[in-house]
Amino acid sequence: MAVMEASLPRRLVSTPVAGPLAALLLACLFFGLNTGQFFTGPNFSLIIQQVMVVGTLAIGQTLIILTAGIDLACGAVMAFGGIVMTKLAVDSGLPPLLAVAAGLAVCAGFGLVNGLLVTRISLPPFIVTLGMLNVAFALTHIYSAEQTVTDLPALLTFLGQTFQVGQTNVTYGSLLTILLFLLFAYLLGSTAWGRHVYALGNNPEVARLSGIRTSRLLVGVYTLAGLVYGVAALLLVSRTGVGDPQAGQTDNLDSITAVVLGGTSLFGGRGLVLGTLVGALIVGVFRNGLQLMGVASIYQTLITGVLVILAVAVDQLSRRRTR
Amino acid sequence: MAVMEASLPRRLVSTPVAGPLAALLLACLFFGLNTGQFFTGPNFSLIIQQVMVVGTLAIGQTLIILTAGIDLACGAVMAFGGIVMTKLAVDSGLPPLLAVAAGLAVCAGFGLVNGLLVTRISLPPFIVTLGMLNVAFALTHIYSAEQTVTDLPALLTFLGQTFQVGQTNVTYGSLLTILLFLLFAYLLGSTAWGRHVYALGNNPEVARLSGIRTSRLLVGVYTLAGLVYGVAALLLVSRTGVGDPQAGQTDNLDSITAVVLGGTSLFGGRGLVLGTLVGALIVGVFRNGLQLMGVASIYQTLITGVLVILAVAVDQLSRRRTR
Amino acid sequence: MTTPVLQARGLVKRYGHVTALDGADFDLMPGEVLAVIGDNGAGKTSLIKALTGALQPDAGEIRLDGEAVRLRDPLDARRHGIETVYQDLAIAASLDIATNMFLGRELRKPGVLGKVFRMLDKRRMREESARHMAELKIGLRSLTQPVESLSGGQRQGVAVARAVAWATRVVVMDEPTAALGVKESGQVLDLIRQVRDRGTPVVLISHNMPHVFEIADRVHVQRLGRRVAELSPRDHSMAEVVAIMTGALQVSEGKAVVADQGAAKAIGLS
Amino acid sequence: MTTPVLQARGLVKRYGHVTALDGADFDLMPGEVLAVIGDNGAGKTSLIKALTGALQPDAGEIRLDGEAVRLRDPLDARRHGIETVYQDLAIAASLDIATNMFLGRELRKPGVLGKVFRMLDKRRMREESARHMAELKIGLRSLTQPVESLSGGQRQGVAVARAVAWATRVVVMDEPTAALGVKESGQVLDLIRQVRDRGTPVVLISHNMPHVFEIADRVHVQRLGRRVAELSPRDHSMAEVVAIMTGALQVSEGKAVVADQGAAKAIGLS
Amino acid sequence: GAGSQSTPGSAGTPKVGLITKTETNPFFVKMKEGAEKAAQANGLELMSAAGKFDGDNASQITAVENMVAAGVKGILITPSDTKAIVPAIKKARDAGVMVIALDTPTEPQDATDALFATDNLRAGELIGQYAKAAMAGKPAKIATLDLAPGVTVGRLRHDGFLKGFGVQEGDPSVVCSQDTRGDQARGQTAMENCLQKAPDINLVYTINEPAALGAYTALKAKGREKDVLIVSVDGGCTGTKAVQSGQIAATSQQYPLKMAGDGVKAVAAFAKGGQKATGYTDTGVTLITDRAVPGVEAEDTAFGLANCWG
Ligand SMILES: Nc1ncnc2c1ncn2[C@@H]1O[C@H](COP(=O)(O)OP(=O)(O)OP(=O)(O)O)[C@@H](O)[C@H]1O
Ligand SMILES: Nc1ncnc2c1ncn2[C@@H]1O[C@H](COP(=O)(O)OP(=O)(O)OP(=O)(O)O)[C@@H](O)[C@H]1O
Ligand SMILES: [Mg+2]
Ligand SMILES: [Mg+2]
Repeated sequence: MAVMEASLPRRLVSTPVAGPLAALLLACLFFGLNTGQFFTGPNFSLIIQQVMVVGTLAIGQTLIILTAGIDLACGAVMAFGGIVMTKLAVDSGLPPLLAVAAGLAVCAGFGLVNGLLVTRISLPPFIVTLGMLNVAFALTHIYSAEQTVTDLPALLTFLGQTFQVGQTNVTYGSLLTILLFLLFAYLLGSTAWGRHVYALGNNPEVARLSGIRTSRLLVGVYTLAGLVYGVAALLLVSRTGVGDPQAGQTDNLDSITAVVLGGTSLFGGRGLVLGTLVGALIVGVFRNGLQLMGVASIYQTLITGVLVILAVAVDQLSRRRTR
Repeated sequence: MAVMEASLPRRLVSTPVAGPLAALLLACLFFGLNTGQFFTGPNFSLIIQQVMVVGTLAIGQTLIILTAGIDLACGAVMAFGGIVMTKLAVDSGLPPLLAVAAGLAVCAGFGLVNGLLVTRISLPPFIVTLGMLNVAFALTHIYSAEQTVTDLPALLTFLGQTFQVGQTNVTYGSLLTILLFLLFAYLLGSTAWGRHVYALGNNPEVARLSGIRTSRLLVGVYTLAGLVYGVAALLLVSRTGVGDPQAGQTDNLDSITAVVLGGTSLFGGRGLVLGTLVGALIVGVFRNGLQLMGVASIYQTLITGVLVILAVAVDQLSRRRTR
Repeated sequence: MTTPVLQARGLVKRYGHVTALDGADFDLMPGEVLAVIGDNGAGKTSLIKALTGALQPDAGEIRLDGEAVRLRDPLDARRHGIETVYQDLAIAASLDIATNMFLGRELRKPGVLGKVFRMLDKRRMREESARHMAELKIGLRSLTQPVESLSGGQRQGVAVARAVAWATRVVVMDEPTAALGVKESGQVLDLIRQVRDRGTPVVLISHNMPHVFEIADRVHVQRLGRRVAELSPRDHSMAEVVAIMTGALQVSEGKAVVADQGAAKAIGLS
Repeated sequence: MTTPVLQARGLVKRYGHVTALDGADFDLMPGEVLAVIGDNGAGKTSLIKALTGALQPDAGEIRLDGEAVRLRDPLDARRHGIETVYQDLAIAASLDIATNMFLGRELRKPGVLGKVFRMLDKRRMREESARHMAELKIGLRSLTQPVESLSGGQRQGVAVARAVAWATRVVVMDEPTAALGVKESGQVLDLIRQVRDRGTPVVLISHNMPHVFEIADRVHVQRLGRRVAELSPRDHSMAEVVAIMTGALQVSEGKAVVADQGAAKAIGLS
Repeated sequence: GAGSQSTPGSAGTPKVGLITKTETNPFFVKMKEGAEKAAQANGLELMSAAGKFDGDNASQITAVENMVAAGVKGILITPSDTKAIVPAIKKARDAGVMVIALDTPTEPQDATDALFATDNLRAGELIGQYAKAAMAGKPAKIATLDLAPGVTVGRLRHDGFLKGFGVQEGDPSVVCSQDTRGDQARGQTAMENCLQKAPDINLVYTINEPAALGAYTALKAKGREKDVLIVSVDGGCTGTKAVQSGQIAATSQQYPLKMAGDGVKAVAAFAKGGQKATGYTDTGVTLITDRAVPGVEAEDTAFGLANCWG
């Protein structure tokens, strides 16, 4: 071996969160200097509330992207889950807890079907979830008959309630989202299951030859992601206070954006779920900050486009320098 | 070497168009049996007109996907190109030919920028084109001031004119689309450039070590794809007879769908552009056929979702059998 | 007669028009080092993939200690104590060395943390990996370095160390020394001897005849998807074995006879 | 004194904390076969990548026939007549053999078809590939088969055949026989001899000492990112060379002296 | 509630927020222009935001929250989802912000302080009645080119048209129905396919004028543009010109400028005097056609062009 100096202890994977985090902090600094209302507790609480639904979707999306897949249906599945829970609770009079369970089960069921199609028939995840996007969208509108479901029982909106931290109101939903991120950071980083997910995404044949039951693992990942979308549905319902058949239509791209901004590779096997949290926050901070600065919508779109590229470019260039 | 029987001459790449083609023919057969109006010359001419814009976009998309990239901005770039050509011709009074050239140049320019960002800063194509999607979208709306441009000079709508083949009117635009597909099938299949594109998508490091200037090639591919989007813009303008700032908003997913339905791998290096033509036709035939059968919009969405999955599944399973 | 530890009869595997295995037999005796040799494409990798659950043969039977088994996947084989170093496909490039070492058999923390929270014991895995790597005398600065930053030889070393560390019944190695330097190759051969000495039989695929003659107790010659000979390196010269492998000589009733005059001449055996 | 065909002085390449090349020198004389040997991770691959434009050294100079050159990419090296078989990274798996053979130097049809329409002459490329493969005696049924369906050895054969077919000035091979069978290895060694006999010098990286001693005119010993010795296989025994490679012996003024008693003893040289 | 602790109107010029369904529909662009002008005239600072697509509730909620956080006095909103936006509006009102619905009422309507709107059902009804009279008893074969599943405006206009024409949903005279998202290219594709299915269509209802122009292009390609009646809703300038040139027979014109202008004025009054606007103000809808029919009140295109938007 050639001369090799002691290297710093390195992370499990080679895409640290440092880059995206720097981009996030820069953005915060910029908006903090430019608008008075940005650096306040309530505003941060707001940003978290605003990103919690897409953020939670992006957890499931991260799982799937780590296996070198992609999920275009997550938003549609969430919308369907939301309609199922609210309609069952309100129109069919099911006990709220059962209704929520049914909604979660439906979302997990979509994940299961996706997983089976990907593993059993070797269909590309892109195609499977593209098809499912249409299916879930259509089912949402057929089942809801285009009606928004209102007058929800308290259990379904509980996560929208707040508690006080210092001067700031925090919703239970924000807390749940953060906890979910920590849970999945733990599962991916500190359990055998997580290692297997990375190995599978890295090279499925190597994983299989290493004695990992890759098909079963993959089906599990899709199902779990579906379940997480179910939680996102509950978060959405409790945030908006209604069951909305129009929900989630841009959330597939938004969640993928969060994942990629967070430094996870679309080719699988590399990335961290906490990076995804940072990625989701970047998007939320931009939207909130630009709005507070009074930038017109269409210019917000323009700036967001440029900034998405810039954020990843800064990350990329800084990484190149340390190499 | 173990016993190896004479194998049939095989194609350059291992994803033949046979599967998608079978799916297309099956769909045609189904609709032909179920609606009287399907199997007529004018209806087929119509289907081609309806898919020519997305189909042309999908040519550029195929190029980029073959290099293991993806283009989320194609629809937005096309819309911008369309507005540029129409506004320059109508509002700025430029000679129509110059206006068209400017529109094409703008689209190619977007491609060039995408290519430079992907190669020089090593940004993932997904992120670059996601950013550009927002940028092009915003520029379209800012430049057009949301006004549809009407009263176009004849040159801009020439491709929408028809000529007679037997009993059927065919537009020049349809013809141009088919010619473009043949041109790119030739370029990819029978020139050194095409081989290099496949090699690059297969493994960029191998391509580089084989003496291919991969960065330059990649920038070229993105620029060429942009130029093709410019042609799509002209096709769109001549089909609708206006410059429409609202155009192209779902065309990125639609074009990717066509590419993948046509059997091209999202991981790069495998696929045929004629497969993309078949993929685009599959989508067009489904939409047309379902509408002729009088299926309600929302059920069309449902069925399209299921059929997209089925089409690729049939392809996949048939390929497994012949192995 | 002793029962073979691992045995196969009439294995067939076809890939489209290519027949990789064409009725291959296989016998591994307890405590021996069996070399499998053959030309490129002779079906050696296919044979051992079938024996280790990595591919499903189209026909044929596999027996472990005389009992017919079905190995549905590599995990099945592992559970039967068979460990394999696959040609090219040994390790996950973006994961670190310790993770690769324990992939599929991770250690959990003792107590509640491990049982309930299923927390990995990263430190112990790192330490044990270091121990295994040291045994093999593979020098590495850091076990948390992703495998992709290692040289080809270092990578192969990781794969070999893993197989040796875990095998209880059979170790199978598909060209383990192909990418290794002289020193590292020597260490792998030493290791194979150690494994045999502790009673575990080893299957070694190699193109390196000196290595084969140095270490093998018996040689299985694979040709055109079949076993064409089983012989002892003590009874045959290297040139003879190579001749059998390439089809210039044929073995009939334990004796080599010239089969292909041209081929025999070409390798200097007339 | 004759000018070296390919020469390097003080090449340095760092990867983060790892120094792969630490001031390496290199000299290739006209018409010779130069073997480059060294432990895993000694920097052999890094050295020849720097010499063939595949990586940019952080410092150092490269000279071709005595003139300093900058090789910005592999195409530059190719244009200077340097052809390389890279370890692991030789060929594009989903493309067929003929396409790989001609990648980056495709033949066009004669006349208008080729000049104006830039149409590939697929048939001629197939035929010429077949001829080159036949020269190397690599048996393949079909040249239109994608490379990924070949065995490891067959693949390597394709890469070697390609380099040999195109080289005009230097052929560089990074462990070309590592995956090859005995017969195929023999063919590659024959081929290296042929190439030398037509006057083209060859750089051969190999861990196979018998091969090195069989074919090399001179040996470059790489260690810890540097050239530590240049010697002739006729003046030294295999054991000595191995000892130098592992650092047990050091060469000073053309003579080997023991540097590391422990290491020397370990390899049976005391 | 979200941001309920931030006190509005902290410093400087008072702010007013405008939240539209999308940022790209000319209708909403015009509305924004109207708001901009009125804000300047009344000494207010305008903040604007929009959903990403028609029906995008989540983005509108986010915009409401951000505007409350930015300290606006009042919010003008065209709700994408009339029910789903209600809880967010309630939080804003709880925080002391006056909320006025523009163009589309919330459900329930009193969830906002006031409503300045056109009656979309009425707009549809007008063109329905017009079409009934213009067909003059000829048996109708109708194609409806609609908006998108579940969007309130689209449903109201469609229902209004059927009501005005005097048929029920599912009547056999409606031979083809297709969603167009109000997009010209999709309108054209939908019409082409409808004609393929039922070549004898003689009446086309469209959700807006771009869809109508798409339908016209498809009809023209078949040489049928003369004998098919196209009716539409919106009253944009491009659309009104198309009525003038006879491509569209009639359209129901709406007045986004007026809605926005009135809305901003109301917020200005609230900022000054603390007086909240209340109730429903109908900003009106007018049938525009140059081929008036007896029994249906209409204005000609000269009037239409003088009052059009976009
Ligand atoms: N997945 C596959 N698809 C198609 N053909 C295959 C596949 N795997 C192996 N083959 C073919 O089967 C035959 C046997 O291959 P195998 O890899 O078993 O040979 P081998 O003896 O291990 O060769 P080597 O010494 O080069 O590793 C070869 O002709 C090869 O081309
Ligand atoms: N891309 C890279 N990133 C980080 N480290 C690298 C990279 N490439 C090589 N190295 C390191 O540089 C050193 C030299 O590697 P190199 O591949 O040149 O060795 P080698 O002599 O060819 O070894 P082998 O005989 O195993 O092929 C090794 O320690 C290796 O880990
Ligand atoms: Mg093999
Ligand atoms: Mg090397």
